[in-house]
Amino acid sequence: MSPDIFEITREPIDKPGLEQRLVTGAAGAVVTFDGVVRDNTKGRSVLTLQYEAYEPMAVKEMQRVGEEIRKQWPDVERIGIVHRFGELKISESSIVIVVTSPHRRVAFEACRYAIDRIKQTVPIWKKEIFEDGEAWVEGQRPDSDQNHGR
Amino acid sequence: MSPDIFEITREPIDKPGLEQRLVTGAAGAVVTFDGVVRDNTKGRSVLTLQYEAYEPMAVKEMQRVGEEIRKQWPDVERIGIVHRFGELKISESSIVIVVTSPHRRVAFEACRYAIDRIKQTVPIWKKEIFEDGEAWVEGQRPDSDQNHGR
Amino acid sequence: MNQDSIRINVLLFGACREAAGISELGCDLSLPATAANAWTELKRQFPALAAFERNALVAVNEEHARMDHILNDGDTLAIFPPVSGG
Amino acid sequence: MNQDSIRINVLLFGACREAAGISELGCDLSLPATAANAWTELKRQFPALAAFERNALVAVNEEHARMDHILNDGDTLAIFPPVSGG
Repeated sequence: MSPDIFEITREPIDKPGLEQRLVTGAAGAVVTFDGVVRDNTKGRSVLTLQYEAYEPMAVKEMQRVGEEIRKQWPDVERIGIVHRFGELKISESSIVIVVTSPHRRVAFEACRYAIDRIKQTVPIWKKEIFEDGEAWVEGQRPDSDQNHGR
Repeated sequence: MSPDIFEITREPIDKPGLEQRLVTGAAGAVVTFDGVVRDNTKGRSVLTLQYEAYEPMAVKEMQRVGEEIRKQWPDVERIGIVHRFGELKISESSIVIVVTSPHRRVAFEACRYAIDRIKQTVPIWKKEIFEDGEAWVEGQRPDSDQNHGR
Repeated sequence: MNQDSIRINVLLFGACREAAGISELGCDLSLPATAANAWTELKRQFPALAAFERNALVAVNEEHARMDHILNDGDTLAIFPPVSGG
Repeated sequence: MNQDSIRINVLLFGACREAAGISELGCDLSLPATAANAWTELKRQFPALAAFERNALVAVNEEHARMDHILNDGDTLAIFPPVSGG
Protein backbone atom coordinates (compact mmCIF):
# COMPACT_ATOMS: atom_id res chain seq x y z
CA MET A 1 0.00 0.00 0.00
CA SER A 2 1.31 3.42 -0.91
CA PRO A 3 2.27 5.53 2.11
CA ASP A 4 1.07 8.62 0.27
CA ILE A 5 -2.18 10.33 1.26
CA PHE A 6 -4.92 11.54 -1.10
CA GLU A 7 -8.15 12.65 0.50
CA ILE A 8 -11.28 14.68 -0.06
CA THR A 9 -13.04 15.94 3.03
CA ARG A 10 -15.83 18.20 4.22
CA GLU A 11 -14.02 18.84 7.50
CA PRO A 12 -11.29 21.42 8.18
CA ILE A 13 -7.92 20.04 7.09
CA ASP A 14 -5.55 18.98 9.86
CA LYS A 15 -2.36 20.36 8.34
CA PRO A 16 0.04 19.58 11.21
CA GLY A 17 -1.38 16.07 11.43
CA LEU A 18 -0.90 15.56 7.71
CA GLU A 19 2.68 16.79 7.84
CA GLN A 20 3.47 14.58 10.79
CA ARG A 21 2.31 11.47 8.92
CA LEU A 22 4.70 12.28 6.06
CA VAL A 23 7.96 13.17 7.82
CA THR A 24 10.18 10.10 7.55
CA GLY A 25 13.64 9.71 9.04
CA ALA A 26 15.20 10.18 5.62
CA ALA A 27 13.35 13.46 5.08
CA GLY A 28 15.29 16.71 5.40
CA ALA A 29 12.78 19.00 3.69
CA VAL A 30 9.06 19.41 4.15
CA VAL A 31 7.38 21.78 1.69
CA THR A 32 3.74 22.57 2.26
CA PHE A 33 1.34 24.45 0.02
CA ASP A 34 -1.79 25.65 1.75
CA GLY A 35 -4.45 27.26 -0.41
CA VAL A 36 -6.59 29.58 1.67
CA VAL A 37 -9.73 31.53 0.83
CA ARG A 38 -8.88 35.11 -0.18
CA ASP A 39 -11.12 37.91 0.99
CA ASN A 40 -11.39 39.37 -2.50
CA THR A 41 -11.26 38.60 -6.20
CA LYS A 42 -9.88 41.46 -8.25
CA GLY A 43 -10.97 43.83 -5.52
CA ARG A 44 -14.51 42.50 -5.11
CA SER A 45 -15.18 41.32 -1.54
CA VAL A 46 -15.71 37.60 -1.16
CA LEU A 47 -17.87 36.29 1.69
CA THR A 48 -17.37 32.55 1.28
CA LEU A 49 -16.33 30.00 -1.31
CA GLN A 50 -18.41 26.93 -2.14
CA TYR A 51 -16.45 23.91 -3.36
CA GLU A 52 -18.12 21.05 -5.16
CA ALA A 53 -16.27 17.80 -5.89
CA TYR A 54 -16.80 14.69 -7.97
CA GLU A 55 -15.44 12.79 -5.02
CA PRO A 56 -14.32 9.37 -6.25
CA MET A 57 -12.87 10.76 -9.45
CA ALA A 58 -11.16 13.59 -7.60
CA VAL A 59 -9.34 11.11 -5.39
CA LYS A 60 -8.30 9.09 -8.44
CA GLU A 61 -6.97 12.19 -10.17
CA MET A 62 -5.03 13.23 -7.07
CA GLN A 63 -3.49 9.75 -6.97
CA ARG A 64 -2.55 10.16 -10.60
CA VAL A 65 -0.77 13.43 -9.80
CA GLY A 66 1.07 11.53 -7.10
CA GLU A 67 2.16 8.90 -9.62
CA GLU A 68 3.38 11.60 -11.99
CA ILE A 69 5.42 13.12 -9.18
CA ARG A 70 7.02 9.83 -8.20
CA LYS A 71 7.99 9.23 -11.81
CA GLN A 72 9.46 12.70 -12.24
CA TRP A 73 11.13 13.01 -8.82
CA PRO A 74 12.14 9.55 -7.57
CA ASP A 75 13.76 11.09 -4.50
CA VAL A 76 10.43 12.18 -3.04
CA GLU A 77 9.83 10.57 0.33
CA ARG A 78 6.09 11.16 0.82
CA ILE A 79 3.23 13.04 -0.83
CA GLY A 80 0.06 14.17 0.89
CA ILE A 81 -2.82 15.97 -0.79
CA VAL A 82 -6.05 16.81 1.02
CA HIS A 83 -8.74 18.87 -0.69
CA ARG A 84 -11.71 20.18 1.23
CA PHE A 85 -15.17 20.83 -0.20
CA GLY A 86 -18.38 22.44 1.00
CA GLU A 87 -18.61 26.04 2.20
CA LEU A 88 -15.37 27.70 3.28
CA LYS A 89 -14.82 30.98 5.07
CA ILE A 90 -12.08 33.55 4.49
CA SER A 91 -8.61 32.22 5.42
CA GLU A 92 -9.79 28.62 5.68
CA SER A 93 -7.73 26.05 3.78
CA SER A 94 -9.26 24.54 0.66
CA ILE A 95 -6.24 22.40 -0.14
CA VAL A 96 -3.09 21.33 1.63
CA ILE A 97 -0.24 19.65 -0.25
CA VAL A 98 2.78 18.30 1.60
CA VAL A 99 5.87 16.84 -0.04
CA THR A 100 8.83 15.49 1.92
CA SER A 101 12.23 14.62 0.47
CA PRO A 102 15.84 14.31 1.63
CA HIS A 103 16.78 17.64 0.03
CA ARG A 104 14.80 20.79 -0.58
CA ARG A 105 14.88 21.20 -4.34
CA VAL A 106 12.82 18.09 -4.98
CA ALA A 107 10.23 18.93 -2.35
CA PHE A 108 9.76 22.46 -3.71
CA GLU A 109 9.50 21.35 -7.33
CA ALA A 110 7.17 18.44 -6.63
CA CYS A 111 4.88 20.49 -4.39
CA ARG A 112 4.54 23.22 -6.98
CA TYR A 113 3.93 20.68 -9.72
CA ALA A 114 1.20 19.10 -7.60
CA ILE A 115 -0.85 22.27 -7.20
CA ASP A 116 -0.40 23.22 -10.86
CA ARG A 117 -1.62 19.80 -12.01
CA ILE A 118 -4.47 19.63 -9.54
CA LYS A 119 -5.84 22.86 -10.92
CA GLN A 120 -5.82 21.28 -14.38
CA THR A 121 -7.17 17.79 -13.79
CA VAL A 122 -8.95 17.23 -10.47
CA PRO A 123 -12.74 17.52 -10.82
CA ILE A 124 -13.53 20.17 -8.26
CA TRP A 125 -15.32 23.46 -8.87
CA LYS A 126 -15.68 26.57 -6.81
CA LYS A 127 -18.20 29.33 -6.64
CA GLU A 128 -17.52 32.70 -5.10
CA ILE A 129 -20.23 34.16 -2.91
CA PHE A 130 -20.16 37.95 -2.88
CA GLU A 131 -22.28 40.33 -0.85
CA ASP A 132 -24.38 41.06 -3.89
CA GLY A 133 -24.22 37.91 -5.95
CA GLU A 134 -22.27 34.80 -6.77
CA ALA A 135 -20.19 33.41 -9.62
CA TRP A 136 -18.56 30.13 -10.57
CA VAL A 137 -14.83 30.52 -10.95
CA GLU A 138 -13.90 29.79 -14.54
CA GLY A 139 -11.42 27.00 -14.99
CA GLN A 140 -9.09 26.70 -17.94
CA ARG A 141 -10.03 24.43 -20.80
CA PRO A 142 -7.48 21.60 -20.74
CA ASP A 143 -6.61 22.11 -24.41
CA SER A 144 -5.49 25.62 -23.61
CA ASP A 145 -2.66 24.06 -21.64
CA GLN A 146 -0.01 21.97 -23.27
CA ASN A 147 0.70 20.07 -20.08
CA HIS A 148 -2.73 18.58 -19.85
CA GLY A 149 -2.45 15.81 -22.41
CA ARG A 150 -1.87 12.30 -21.19
CA MET B 1 6.91 48.11 12.44
CA SER B 2 7.19 45.33 9.93
CA PRO B 3 4.60 42.60 10.29
CA ASP B 4 7.20 40.05 9.22
CA ILE B 5 8.75 37.67 11.75
CA PHE B 6 12.47 36.85 12.09
CA GLU B 7 13.46 34.86 15.13
CA ILE B 8 16.18 32.65 16.56
CA THR B 9 15.15 30.28 19.32
CA ARG B 10 16.34 27.39 21.43
CA GLU B 11 12.78 26.06 21.76
CA PRO B 12 10.91 23.81 19.31
CA ILE B 13 9.41 25.93 16.55
CA ASP B 14 5.64 26.44 16.66
CA LYS B 15 4.96 26.07 12.94
CA PRO B 16 1.13 26.28 13.02
CA GLY B 17 1.39 29.31 15.29
CA LEU B 18 3.82 31.00 12.92
CA GLU B 19 1.62 30.30 9.91
CA GLN B 20 -1.44 31.60 11.68
CA ARG B 21 0.27 34.91 12.42
CA LEU B 22 1.04 35.38 8.72
CA VAL B 23 -2.24 34.50 7.00
CA THR B 24 -3.88 37.78 6.06
CA GLY B 25 -7.27 38.21 4.44
CA ALA B 26 -5.60 39.02 1.13
CA ALA B 27 -3.55 35.82 1.24
CA GLY B 28 -4.55 32.95 -1.02
CA ALA B 29 -1.33 30.94 -0.80
CA VAL B 30 0.75 29.87 2.17
CA VAL B 31 4.02 28.15 1.29
CA THR B 32 6.02 26.70 4.15
CA PHE B 33 9.51 25.26 4.10
CA ASP B 34 10.37 23.14 7.11
CA GLY B 35 13.93 21.89 7.38
CA VAL B 36 14.05 18.78 9.54
CA VAL B 37 16.97 16.73 10.83
CA ARG B 38 17.70 13.78 8.53
CA ASP B 39 18.66 10.45 10.08
CA ASN B 40 21.69 10.09 7.82
CA THR B 41 24.29 11.97 5.80
CA LYS B 42 25.39 10.11 2.72
CA GLY B 43 24.39 6.88 4.39
CA ARG B 44 26.12 7.50 7.72
CA SER B 45 23.66 7.43 10.65
CA VAL B 46 23.16 10.76 12.39
CA LEU B 47 22.17 10.82 16.07
CA THR B 48 21.63 14.54 16.59
CA LEU B 49 22.54 17.88 15.07
CA GLN B 50 24.04 20.71 17.10
CA TYR B 51 23.31 24.20 15.81
CA GLU B 52 25.31 27.21 16.88
CA ALA B 53 24.23 30.75 16.03
CA TYR B 54 25.67 34.24 16.17
CA GLU B 55 22.31 35.33 17.41
CA PRO B 56 22.03 39.09 16.88
CA MET B 57 23.75 38.95 13.50
CA ALA B 58 21.66 35.97 12.43
CA VAL B 59 18.46 37.91 13.09
CA LYS B 60 19.82 40.89 11.13
CA GLU B 61 20.76 38.66 8.19
CA MET B 62 17.32 37.03 8.21
CA GLN B 63 15.76 40.50 8.14
CA ARG B 64 17.97 41.34 5.19
CA VAL B 65 16.72 38.27 3.34
CA GLY B 66 13.21 39.52 4.08
CA GLU B 67 14.07 42.92 2.57
CA GLU B 68 15.48 41.27 -0.53
CA ILE B 69 12.25 39.27 -0.90
CA ARG B 70 10.03 42.32 -0.56
CA LYS B 71 12.06 44.12 -3.20
CA GLN B 72 11.96 41.19 -5.63
CA TRP B 73 8.35 40.09 -5.00
CA PRO B 74 6.28 43.13 -3.99
CA ASP B 75 3.12 40.99 -3.90
CA VAL B 76 4.28 39.04 -0.87
CA GLU B 77 1.88 39.47 2.02
CA ARG B 78 3.98 38.23 4.97
CA ILE B 79 7.31 36.54 5.61
CA GLY B 80 8.18 34.50 8.68
CA ILE B 81 11.55 32.88 9.35
CA VAL B 82 12.35 31.08 12.59
CA HIS B 83 15.67 29.27 13.02
CA ARG B 84 16.29 27.02 15.98
CA PHE B 85 19.65 26.33 17.59
CA GLY B 86 21.01 23.99 20.25
CA GLU B 87 20.77 20.22 20.03
CA LEU B 88 18.14 18.78 17.67
CA LYS B 89 16.90 15.23 17.32
CA ILE B 90 15.98 13.38 14.13
CA SER B 91 12.87 14.85 12.43
CA GLU B 92 12.91 18.00 14.57
CA SER B 93 12.67 21.29 12.68
CA SER B 94 15.79 23.43 12.49
CA ILE B 95 14.16 26.13 10.38
CA VAL B 96 10.66 27.07 9.32
CA ILE B 97 10.04 29.63 6.58
CA VAL B 98 6.52 30.79 5.78
CA VAL B 99 5.58 33.10 2.92
CA THR B 100 2.03 34.21 2.22
CA SER B 101 0.83 35.96 -0.93
CA PRO B 102 -2.38 36.42 -2.91
CA HIS B 103 -1.29 33.88 -5.55
CA ARG B 104 0.88 30.81 -5.34
CA ARG B 105 3.74 31.58 -7.71
CA VAL B 106 5.09 34.40 -5.58
CA ALA B 107 4.86 32.44 -2.34
CA PHE B 108 6.72 29.46 -3.84
CA GLU B 109 9.46 31.56 -5.39
CA ALA B 110 10.00 33.75 -2.35
CA CYS B 111 10.04 30.81 0.06
CA ARG B 112 12.62 28.97 -1.98
CA TYR B 113 14.71 32.10 -2.35
CA ALA B 114 14.61 32.56 1.41
CA ILE B 115 16.08 29.16 2.26
CA ASP B 116 18.69 29.43 -0.50
CA ARG B 117 19.85 32.82 0.79
CA ILE B 118 19.77 31.82 4.44
CA LYS B 119 22.16 28.99 3.71
CA GLN B 120 24.52 31.52 2.16
CA THR B 121 24.44 34.44 4.56
CA VAL B 122 22.96 33.71 8.00
CA PRO B 123 25.68 33.03 10.59
CA ILE B 124 24.61 29.62 11.87
CA TRP B 125 26.70 26.45 11.89
CA LYS B 126 25.80 22.86 12.43
CA LYS B 127 27.70 19.83 13.61
CA GLU B 128 26.59 16.29 12.96
CA ILE B 129 26.86 13.86 15.84
CA PHE B 130 27.34 10.28 14.65
CA GLU B 131 27.50 7.13 16.71
CA ASP B 132 31.25 7.05 16.31
CA GLY B 133 32.26 10.66 15.95
CA GLU B 134 31.18 14.13 14.96
CA ALA B 135 31.81 16.60 12.16
CA TRP B 136 31.02 20.20 11.37
CA VAL B 137 29.00 20.51 8.20
CA GLU B 138 31.02 22.40 5.63
CA GLY B 139 29.39 25.53 4.34
CA GLN B 140 30.07 27.04 0.96
CA ARG B 141 32.51 29.89 0.72
CA PRO B 142 30.45 32.92 -0.36
CA ASP B 143 32.77 33.67 -3.30
CA SER B 144 31.98 30.24 -4.74
CA ASP B 145 28.45 31.49 -5.31
CA GLN B 146 27.66 34.30 -7.69
CA ASN B 147 24.51 35.20 -5.81
CA HIS B 148 26.29 36.10 -2.64
CA GLY B 149 27.59 39.53 -3.54
CA ARG B 150 25.79 42.56 -2.27
CA MET C 1 -34.15 -2.50 -22.84
CA ASN C 2 -33.46 -3.87 -26.28
CA GLN C 3 -30.08 -4.50 -27.82
CA ASP C 4 -30.18 -1.38 -29.98
CA SER C 5 -29.96 0.97 -27.04
CA ILE C 6 -28.09 1.45 -23.79
CA ARG C 7 -28.82 3.14 -20.51
CA ILE C 8 -26.16 5.27 -18.88
CA ASN C 9 -25.95 7.20 -15.64
CA VAL C 10 -25.33 10.90 -16.01
CA LEU C 11 -23.77 13.12 -13.34
CA LEU C 12 -23.62 16.90 -13.66
CA PHE C 13 -21.32 19.17 -11.71
CA GLY C 14 -20.70 22.82 -11.04
CA ALA C 15 -22.29 25.37 -13.33
CA CYS C 16 -23.59 22.55 -15.58
CA ARG C 17 -25.46 21.00 -12.67
CA GLU C 18 -26.84 24.38 -11.72
CA ALA C 19 -27.97 25.20 -15.27
CA ALA C 20 -29.69 21.84 -15.72
CA GLY C 21 -31.18 21.96 -12.23
CA ILE C 22 -30.31 18.30 -11.71
CA SER C 23 -27.23 16.48 -10.50
CA GLU C 24 -27.93 12.91 -11.57
CA LEU C 25 -30.20 11.12 -14.02
CA GLY C 26 -30.49 8.03 -16.18
CA CYS C 27 -30.33 8.45 -19.95
CA ASP C 28 -31.24 6.04 -22.78
CA LEU C 29 -29.21 6.24 -25.97
CA SER C 30 -29.44 4.44 -29.33
CA LEU C 31 -26.41 2.48 -30.44
CA PRO C 32 -23.76 3.29 -31.41
CA ALA C 33 -23.52 5.99 -28.72
CA THR C 34 -20.74 8.45 -27.93
CA ALA C 35 -20.41 11.06 -25.22
CA ALA C 36 -21.33 13.60 -27.91
CA ASN C 37 -24.63 11.79 -28.53
CA ALA C 38 -25.37 11.88 -24.81
CA TRP C 39 -24.54 15.58 -24.73
CA THR C 40 -26.99 16.24 -27.57
CA GLU C 41 -29.70 14.33 -25.74
CA LEU C 42 -29.01 16.22 -22.51
CA LYS C 43 -29.20 19.59 -24.26
CA ARG C 44 -32.58 18.53 -25.65
CA GLN C 45 -33.83 17.71 -22.16
CA PHE C 46 -32.15 20.71 -20.49
CA PRO C 47 -31.85 23.55 -22.99
CA ALA C 48 -29.88 25.71 -20.53
CA LEU C 49 -26.94 23.36 -21.05
CA ALA C 50 -26.46 24.81 -24.52
CA ALA C 51 -24.60 27.68 -22.86
CA PHE C 52 -21.79 25.19 -22.19
CA GLU C 53 -21.51 24.00 -25.78
CA ARG C 54 -17.92 25.18 -26.10
CA ASN C 55 -16.79 24.44 -22.54
CA ALA C 56 -18.38 21.23 -21.35
CA LEU C 57 -15.97 18.43 -20.49
CA VAL C 58 -16.79 14.81 -19.88
CA ALA C 59 -15.54 11.90 -17.86
CA VAL C 60 -16.56 8.29 -18.40
CA ASN C 61 -16.42 5.98 -15.40
CA GLU C 62 -14.36 8.51 -13.45
CA GLU C 63 -11.73 9.07 -16.15
CA HIS C 64 -11.38 12.19 -18.27
CA ALA C 65 -12.64 11.40 -21.78
CA ARG C 66 -13.21 13.01 -25.14
CA MET C 67 -16.57 13.68 -26.75
CA ASP C 68 -15.99 10.86 -29.23
CA HIS C 69 -15.64 8.33 -26.41
CA ILE C 70 -17.88 5.32 -27.10
CA LEU C 71 -20.36 4.58 -24.34
CA ASN C 72 -21.44 1.17 -23.12
CA ASP C 73 -24.50 0.13 -21.20
CA GLY C 74 -24.15 1.02 -17.52
CA ASP C 75 -21.41 3.60 -18.01
CA THR C 76 -21.33 6.67 -15.83
CA LEU C 77 -20.93 9.87 -17.83
CA ALA C 78 -20.02 13.01 -15.91
CA ILE C 79 -20.47 16.43 -17.50
CA PHE C 80 -18.88 19.56 -16.11
CA PRO C 81 -17.19 22.85 -16.95
CA PRO C 82 -13.38 23.16 -16.77
CA VAL C 83 -12.23 22.36 -13.25
CA SER C 84 -11.44 25.18 -10.83
CA GLY C 85 -10.29 23.50 -7.64
CA GLY C 86 -7.28 24.24 -5.48
CA MET D 1 45.49 52.37 25.79
CA ASN D 2 47.42 54.89 23.73
CA GLN D 3 46.31 56.45 20.47
CA ASP D 4 48.48 54.17 18.38
CA SER D 5 46.48 51.08 19.23
CA ILE D 6 42.88 49.91 19.54
CA ARG D 7 41.14 47.22 21.50
CA ILE D 8 38.52 45.09 19.77
CA ASN D 9 36.21 42.32 20.92
CA VAL D 10 36.65 39.03 19.11
CA LEU D 11 33.98 36.35 18.82
CA LEU D 12 34.66 32.90 17.38
CA PHE D 13 32.04 30.51 16.09
CA GLY D 14 31.67 26.93 14.92
CA ALA D 15 34.79 25.00 14.02
CA CYS D 16 36.93 28.16 14.54
CA ARG D 17 35.68 28.47 18.12
CA GLU D 18 36.33 24.80 18.69
CA ALA D 19 39.85 24.95 17.24
CA ALA D 20 40.80 28.01 19.29
CA GLY D 21 39.12 26.63 22.39
CA ILE D 22 37.66 30.04 23.15
CA SER D 23 34.50 31.84 22.08
CA GLU D 24 35.23 35.43 23.06
CA LEU D 25 38.27 37.54 23.88
CA GLY D 26 39.65 41.05 23.79
CA CYS D 27 42.47 41.82 21.37
CA ASP D 28 44.82 44.81 21.15
CA LEU D 29 45.97 45.89 17.70
CA SER D 30 48.38 48.56 16.47
CA LEU D 31 47.01 51.17 14.12
CA PRO D 32 46.19 51.07 11.31
CA ALA D 33 44.39 47.78 11.85
CA THR D 34 42.40 45.61 9.47
CA ALA D 35 40.53 42.36 10.01
CA ALA D 36 43.53 40.66 8.39
CA ASN D 37 45.82 42.09 11.08
CA ALA D 38 43.50 40.76 13.76
CA TRP D 39 43.42 37.37 12.07
CA THR D 40 47.24 37.27 12.08
CA GLU D 41 47.31 38.13 15.77
CA LEU D 42 44.70 35.47 16.55
CA LYS D 43 46.61 32.80 14.65
CA ARG D 44 49.67 33.74 16.74
CA GLN D 45 47.70 33.26 19.95
CA PHE D 46 45.81 30.18 18.74
CA PRO D 47 47.94 28.29 16.21
CA ALA D 48 45.15 25.78 15.50
CA LEU D 49 43.31 28.58 13.69
CA ALA D 50 45.85 28.34 10.88
CA ALA D 51 43.84 25.40 9.56
CA PHE D 52 41.16 27.95 8.57
CA GLU D 53 43.52 30.20 6.64
CA ARG D 54 41.64 29.69 3.36
CA ASN D 55 38.14 29.45 4.79
CA ALA D 56 37.78 31.88 7.65
CA LEU D 57 35.19 34.60 7.17
CA VAL D 58 34.73 37.73 9.23
CA ALA D 59 31.97 40.04 10.32
CA VAL D 60 32.50 43.45 11.86
CA ASN D 61 29.82 44.75 14.19
CA GLU D 62 27.40 42.06 13.01
CA GLU D 63 27.86 42.74 9.29
CA HIS D 64 29.69 40.48 6.84
CA ALA D 65 33.03 42.10 6.01
CA ARG D 66 36.18 41.53 3.99
CA MET D 67 39.62 40.91 5.43
CA ASP D 68 40.71 44.41 4.40
CA HIS D 69 37.98 46.00 6.52
CA ILE D 70 39.50 48.71 8.73
CA LEU D 71 38.86 48.23 12.42
CA ASN D 72 38.12 50.92 14.96
CA ASP D 73 38.47 50.88 18.71
CA GLY D 74 35.59 48.98 20.33
CA ASP D 75 34.61 47.09 17.17
CA THR D 76 33.36 43.54 17.47
CA LEU D 77 35.08 41.19 15.04
CA ALA D 78 33.52 37.77 14.51
CA ILE D 79 35.50 34.96 12.91
CA PHE D 80 33.89 31.82 11.57
CA PRO D 81 33.93 29.19 8.83
CA PRO D 82 31.43 29.39 5.95
CA VAL D 83 27.91 29.26 7.36
CA SER D 84 25.96 25.99 7.30
CA GLY D 85 22.58 26.79 8.79
CA GLY D 86 19.16 25.86 7.52
